[in-house]
Amino acid sequence: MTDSTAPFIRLTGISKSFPGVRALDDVSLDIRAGEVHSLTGENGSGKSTLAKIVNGTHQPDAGTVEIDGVPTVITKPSTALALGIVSISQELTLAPTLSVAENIFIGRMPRTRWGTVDWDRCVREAQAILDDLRVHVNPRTAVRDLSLELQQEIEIARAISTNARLLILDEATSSLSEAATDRLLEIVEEQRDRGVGVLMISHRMPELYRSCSVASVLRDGRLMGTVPLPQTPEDALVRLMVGRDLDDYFGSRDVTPEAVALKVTDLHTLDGALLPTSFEVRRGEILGVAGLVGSGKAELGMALGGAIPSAGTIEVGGREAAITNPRQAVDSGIGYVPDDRKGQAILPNRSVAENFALAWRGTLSRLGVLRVREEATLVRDGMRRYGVVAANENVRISTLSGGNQQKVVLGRTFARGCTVFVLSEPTRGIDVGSKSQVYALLQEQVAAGAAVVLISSELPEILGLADRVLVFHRGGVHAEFDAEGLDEETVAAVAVSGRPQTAAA
Amino acid sequence: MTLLDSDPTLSAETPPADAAPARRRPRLSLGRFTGVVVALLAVCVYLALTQPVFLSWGNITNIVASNSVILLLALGATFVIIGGGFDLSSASALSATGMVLGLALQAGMPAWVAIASPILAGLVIGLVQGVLISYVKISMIVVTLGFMSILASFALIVNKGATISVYGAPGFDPVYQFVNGTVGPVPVLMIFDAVVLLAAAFVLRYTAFGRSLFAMGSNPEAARLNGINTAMMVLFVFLIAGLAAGLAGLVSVGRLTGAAAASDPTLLMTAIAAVLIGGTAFTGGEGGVLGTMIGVLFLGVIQNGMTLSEIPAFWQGTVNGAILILAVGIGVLRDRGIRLRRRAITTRVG
Amino acid sequence: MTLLDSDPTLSAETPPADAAPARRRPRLSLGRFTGVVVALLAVCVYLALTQPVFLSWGNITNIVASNSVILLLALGATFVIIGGGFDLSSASALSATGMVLGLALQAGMPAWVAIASPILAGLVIGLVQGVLISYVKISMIVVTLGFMSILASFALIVNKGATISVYGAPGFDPVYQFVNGTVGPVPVLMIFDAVVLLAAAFVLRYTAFGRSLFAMGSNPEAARLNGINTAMMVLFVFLIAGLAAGLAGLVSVGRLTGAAAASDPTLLMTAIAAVLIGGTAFTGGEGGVLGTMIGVLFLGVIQNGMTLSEIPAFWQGTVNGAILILAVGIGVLRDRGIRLRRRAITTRVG
Amino acid sequence: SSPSTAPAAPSGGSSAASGDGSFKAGTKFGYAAPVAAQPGQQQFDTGAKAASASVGWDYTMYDSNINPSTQISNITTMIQRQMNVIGSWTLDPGATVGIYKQAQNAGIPIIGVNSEGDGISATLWQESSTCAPGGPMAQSAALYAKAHPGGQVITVGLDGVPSIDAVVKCFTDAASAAGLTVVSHVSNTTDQAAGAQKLVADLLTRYPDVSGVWAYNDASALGASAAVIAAGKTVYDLSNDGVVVTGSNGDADAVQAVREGRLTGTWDPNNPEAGWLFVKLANEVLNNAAPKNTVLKSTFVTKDTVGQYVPPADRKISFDTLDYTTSN
Ligand SMILES: Nc1ncnc2c1ncn2[C@@H]1O[C@H](COP(=O)(O)OP(=O)(O)OP(=O)(O)O)[C@@H](O)[C@H]1O
Ligand SMILES: Nc1ncnc2c1ncn2[C@@H]1O[C@H](COP(=O)(O)OP(=O)(O)OP(=O)(O)O)[C@@H](O)[C@H]1O
Ligand SMILES: [Mg+2]
Ligand SMILES: [Mg+2]
Repeated sequence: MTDSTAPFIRLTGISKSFPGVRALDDVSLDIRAGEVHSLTGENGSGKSTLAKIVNGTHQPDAGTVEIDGVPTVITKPSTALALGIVSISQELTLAPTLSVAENIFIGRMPRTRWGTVDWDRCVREAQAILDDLRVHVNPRTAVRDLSLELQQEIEIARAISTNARLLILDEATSSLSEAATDRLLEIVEEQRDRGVGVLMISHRMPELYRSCSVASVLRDGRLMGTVPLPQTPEDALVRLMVGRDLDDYFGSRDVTPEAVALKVTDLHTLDGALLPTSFEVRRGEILGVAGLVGSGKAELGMALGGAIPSAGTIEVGGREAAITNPRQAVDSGIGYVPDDRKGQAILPNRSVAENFALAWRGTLSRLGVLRVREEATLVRDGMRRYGVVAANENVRISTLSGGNQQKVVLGRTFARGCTVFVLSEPTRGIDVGSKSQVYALLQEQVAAGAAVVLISSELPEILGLADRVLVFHRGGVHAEFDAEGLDEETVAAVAVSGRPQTAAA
Repeated sequence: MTLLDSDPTLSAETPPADAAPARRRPRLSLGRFTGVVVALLAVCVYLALTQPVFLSWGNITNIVASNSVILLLALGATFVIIGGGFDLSSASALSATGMVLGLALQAGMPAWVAIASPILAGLVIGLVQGVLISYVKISMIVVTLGFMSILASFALIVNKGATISVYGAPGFDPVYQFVNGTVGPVPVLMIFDAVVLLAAAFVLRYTAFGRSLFAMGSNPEAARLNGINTAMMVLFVFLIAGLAAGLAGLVSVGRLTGAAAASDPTLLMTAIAAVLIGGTAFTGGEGGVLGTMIGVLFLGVIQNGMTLSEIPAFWQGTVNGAILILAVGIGVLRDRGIRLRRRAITTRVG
Repeated sequence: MTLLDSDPTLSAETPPADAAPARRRPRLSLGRFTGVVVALLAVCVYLALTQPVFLSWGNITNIVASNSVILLLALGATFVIIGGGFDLSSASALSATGMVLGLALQAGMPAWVAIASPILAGLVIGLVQGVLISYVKISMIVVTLGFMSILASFALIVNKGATISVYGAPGFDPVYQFVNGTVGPVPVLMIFDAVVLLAAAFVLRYTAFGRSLFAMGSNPEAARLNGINTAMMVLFVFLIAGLAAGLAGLVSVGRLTGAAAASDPTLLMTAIAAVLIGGTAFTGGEGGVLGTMIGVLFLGVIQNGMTLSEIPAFWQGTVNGAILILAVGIGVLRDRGIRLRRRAITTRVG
Repeated sequence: SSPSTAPAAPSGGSSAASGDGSFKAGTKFGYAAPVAAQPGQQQFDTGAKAASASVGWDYTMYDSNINPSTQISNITTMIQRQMNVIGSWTLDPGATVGIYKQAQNAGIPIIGVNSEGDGISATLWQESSTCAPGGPMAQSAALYAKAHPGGQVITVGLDGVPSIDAVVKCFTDAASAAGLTVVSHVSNTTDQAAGAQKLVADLLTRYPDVSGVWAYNDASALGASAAVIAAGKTVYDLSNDGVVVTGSNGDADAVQAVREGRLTGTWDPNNPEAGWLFVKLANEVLNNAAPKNTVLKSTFVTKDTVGQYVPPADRKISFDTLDYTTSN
């Protein structure tokens, strides 16, 4: 096994600027073989940029990269791959029209003796890798037909099926539920024990403390320090990241839930992904929805948001809303934040301002003519309020860091002032400091009388915010809990087995 | 000028200095048009020097008049392409609406009915295509390809392939005056073009519809989830394309003093080329009518210059293509097809 | 049959039951071709019943021969479009390579030099375009649009716009035999078409290049990140398109017994239409040559049927467009322009 | 011999001959038209159809839609259908040699319409596409010279099309001989009125003093006329001092324009008559009695003669009313 003290890769004095932004400023970092190195920091602090410099996507403006002690210029991704640097990027990079099997082997399809593509082996080996990961998906399915969670698992399958020496996971767990995250971390540890170096970027503290032995913290593109884990206490790490203490993380609200804002009766989809589901949410109440990947919780959100056709009745504020398309959801006062930011939420080649204003077209126009001045003011307010870090409001949203994009998406929905918010993985990719801010804003909406359906794979978030929790399993609700005194194990047990712990025991 | 630029975010001036500590390449405020505009200016300067007549008012109005039909079709295409779509039927729609005007004039309709007829015909064409795409849910390519055939065929059928001569028709004079008349030294058509351009720019930039169009072109699913009725939007877009074709039909008949059953086979391509040269990308969600106007002018000026310079017909394609590749290509235009984004290769320190 | 289907994983029959518990609509194995194939069969049955000559071997070989040039161009376009690109220059490249062959024959070159010349010319054309796009980094639209002009112009210039008649040229006989000869009752050209089709299908399905092409068309960023040299890929794609144009030039000259300086203006559109009708989407990353072949046949059979049925010229466009919209449109083809995607969860984790 | 009883064999063209020069009923006659969508071609077709019907022939037109490759396909189809005689308006003489040879091998004679060359047994010419001294182009040139002696003329052609190039050259030579100066030549690559209008509009800014624009067809002439009028000039109508603009084809809208003074003249090639003569010539070929060249008279329609103009549909035509000359 490799000597664990010699760094596999050594970055020295790396700087990188984009128009209007200094993304990295004199960052130096070592990643050793057989070590899981965590890279953390606020949204836009330069984590992904650093990862992209290592994997050949970006060239540094200054600084050197040494691999095994040899100065190396990684000019393109194929160079990085040849060096054994494999990355899972924050934004999914799958070929949507191709099959799962082929995506796993992009650029390195198995060959037959005659040098032709060996389809049998491709499918067989893909199946084996998927089985290993315990992902039950047909390798022949087109990737575009998969949910975001499954797509993320395909990326992971691809990354770990290569013989990596350095594995870069840029928020690879952000679209995964706890169970899937667990499996991923097991695999990461397995790889680590085989001598693979891992650079893990994540906003989820428990993961860092579970698997990483060292954490480097970035703030505004500068390295704030590299500290050992798990020795460094969480609050110290957070302080390093955000420069202050986070008290009252989830926030609180002081309202008594009043009239029923959302009443759902026998809501289901025709394909069976969501079985008939009924529940109520009152004004001033947050309903948490937990469940594994594919348990139907995402479909619940989509059905409420009008993104997919459904049957059953939905009442908003006492009035029945026939939601057959998203427009009706919007009109009846439901604000839906989908879980797939890139695919369903942002307008990649439009500006931050326009992405913000997307939700306001109706209110900000008279006779179809926009009030642009007012819009500009509101956008600037919104960016400040939701802590969006960008050179200015006119840059393309695709140049923003993932977390900042998410803040735009959340911000524009909150700003609409809906009766009901249906939030699917709302804090995906948002840093701890900003999360706390988002929670405060969410609490504010609820305090003002909104009802929230919070669909999340992060149990702490659900337990910290929700009043009640629905747990989905195989398309239907298998348990409803009062959040008071609820613990993660209880919820997880239902999510996995469909039965409460006591019955299982 | 700023009003015409429908995409302020992309042509934005350099950001405040404090935000750009490491900015290297200062950008001209022309933004994505720099290449075309520089090329256009170069061609203009060359022509002004070699062909004294080039800068005469008569030649300038001539260029504008000659390219109005293309401008109208290109504006229609700009809307469709920004919305993420593609319309193959526009040149045929021009022939069809022209023939409708021809028939109306031949039948002795009063001028206002005649003038309304191609516009109405264009709207109907757009409506039918929009409904087939949005509500019957037939592929846009198939519908517009089918209508390309059907409308061209319609234009041939109605007068057995012959041009309808409308010069002597009672209702023709207002049409003629509209297309060939002047207000002082300024052609009516030039004013009309300017008004249409401004209106199109206004719609794209300052209306909810325009916003929704960019949104739909950029990410149809995100647009839909935010309550934009994308089916309706597509219908509207095709109404606009139909309206543009109808107006183009009107101008074309007025200019030729006749409704031609067959249209210039290069028209569709020229209109689409102008849109693309103007920086509106096939991938949707970006671009604008200022770019399209520049694209139309670019092609129109080169054509005019080649005729004035009496470049032999066989060589014109070479000159045209070479100018396009050399001048525009090396400029700012970015590819939308297979995009190989350029990573700045900057010198490293230490 | 399976070999020709270049995208096996997507046309797979319904997946194992456990993977899709609630799948409702069973799919025909024709997959994305169902609409076109049904329409094609319907047209064939109609023609067979009404025009006895339609099913004669002579007519069938005539259809194949008449559409070989389009097939070759469409195959080239299939590669480009699958890779996420767009080539506007192919029809002009056909003229140019044809003229090169014409010049070679006129100059009395031996047959093998003559035959190699259009193919080489096509490769050079592809190489230059590929380099300009991949390495000089000029927009693909601009380059292929520019070459559309330049190559058409080149074809006109070399023989002053006139066709080069090669019938009597010493080296022409092998070319003529290749295009017009038969092996038993089977035209050589038919065999050639079949071989080219199989080769193209093989490349797309069974070579690393083919799969990388799909990956690049589907998501260029993903392809790049996974080590695919996209710049090189684009170059290769244009070499293939150039090769296709060169072969098309050869066939065209052999058929016309002359190198025509101007090409049919509808050729480019027809080739692209065939590709799209065949289910290869503009957005890239899907499609295949089986579909393209079906698309070419579809258009070719309708054309042939209209001639046999003596449908008046003016009405042909209407018939053509209507068949396209009615038969194909309502079929399986999905639009790629403004796509309203639906996402579904096809499986769950236990 | 009794050829009609042996239909299965690819019957030789001459086998349909009756031997005595009369028409043999049931003869299969195919015509490879260049582009059926043009009014002139329809009139030609109507004439040929009427003539065929009058003698009991089975006549079919195949449209090439200006595509040489389609023309070849169509002739292939005609050979398969065992036509007795094939007529062809060759789109591209460089491109048809091979297929004409195939027809010859199948024993089917080819009649050229305004086209000659390898494989063509006899040709029907419309006078306006020929170049004889004192012919139509010389007459046109004379008109331009008479209106503005020594004037400047622009020619509009479609470069690269041999038949059109020949006519352009014919006019250009005649114009020079008549003391005119051809200041510029443009190629209307679109072949449509709109294209010609643009080109002529551009040239008029450069040559504001031109006295005439000559165009190879009516669409281009009408485009030129629109450009002349839009430039604030008048068109010569035999009595004013306007710009001379002439075309060729005798299209209805061109004749209308002559009436309205927007066009100085157009050469009417007498298409329906040509259709009749076409059938007559085909029969002569089948009887081995055809001259090499048959030239049908064309009519110059100007303000003076437009009064006598009879629209094609109203003309009474028979084999005996045709006005033509022959040569070998
Ligand atoms: N291609 C680009 N063009 C312009 N600016 C960019 C580009 N990529 C990143 N940036 C900017 O660089 C900064 C760092 O971004 P980066 O994506 O590295 O942040 P991050 O730490 O990964 O954040 P997150 O936690 O939200 O993913 C941000 O301000 C971002 O806007
Ligand atoms: N809006 C939706 N809501 C719920 N389930 C859906 C939705 N759309 C598709 N599905 C399910 O997803 C799966 C794939 O559906 P899709 O409509 O894409 O058909 P397909 O089998 O891929 O065929 P094709 O795309 O060729 O028409 C099916 O099981 C379908 O029931
Ligand atoms: Mg990031
Ligand atoms: Mg599907």
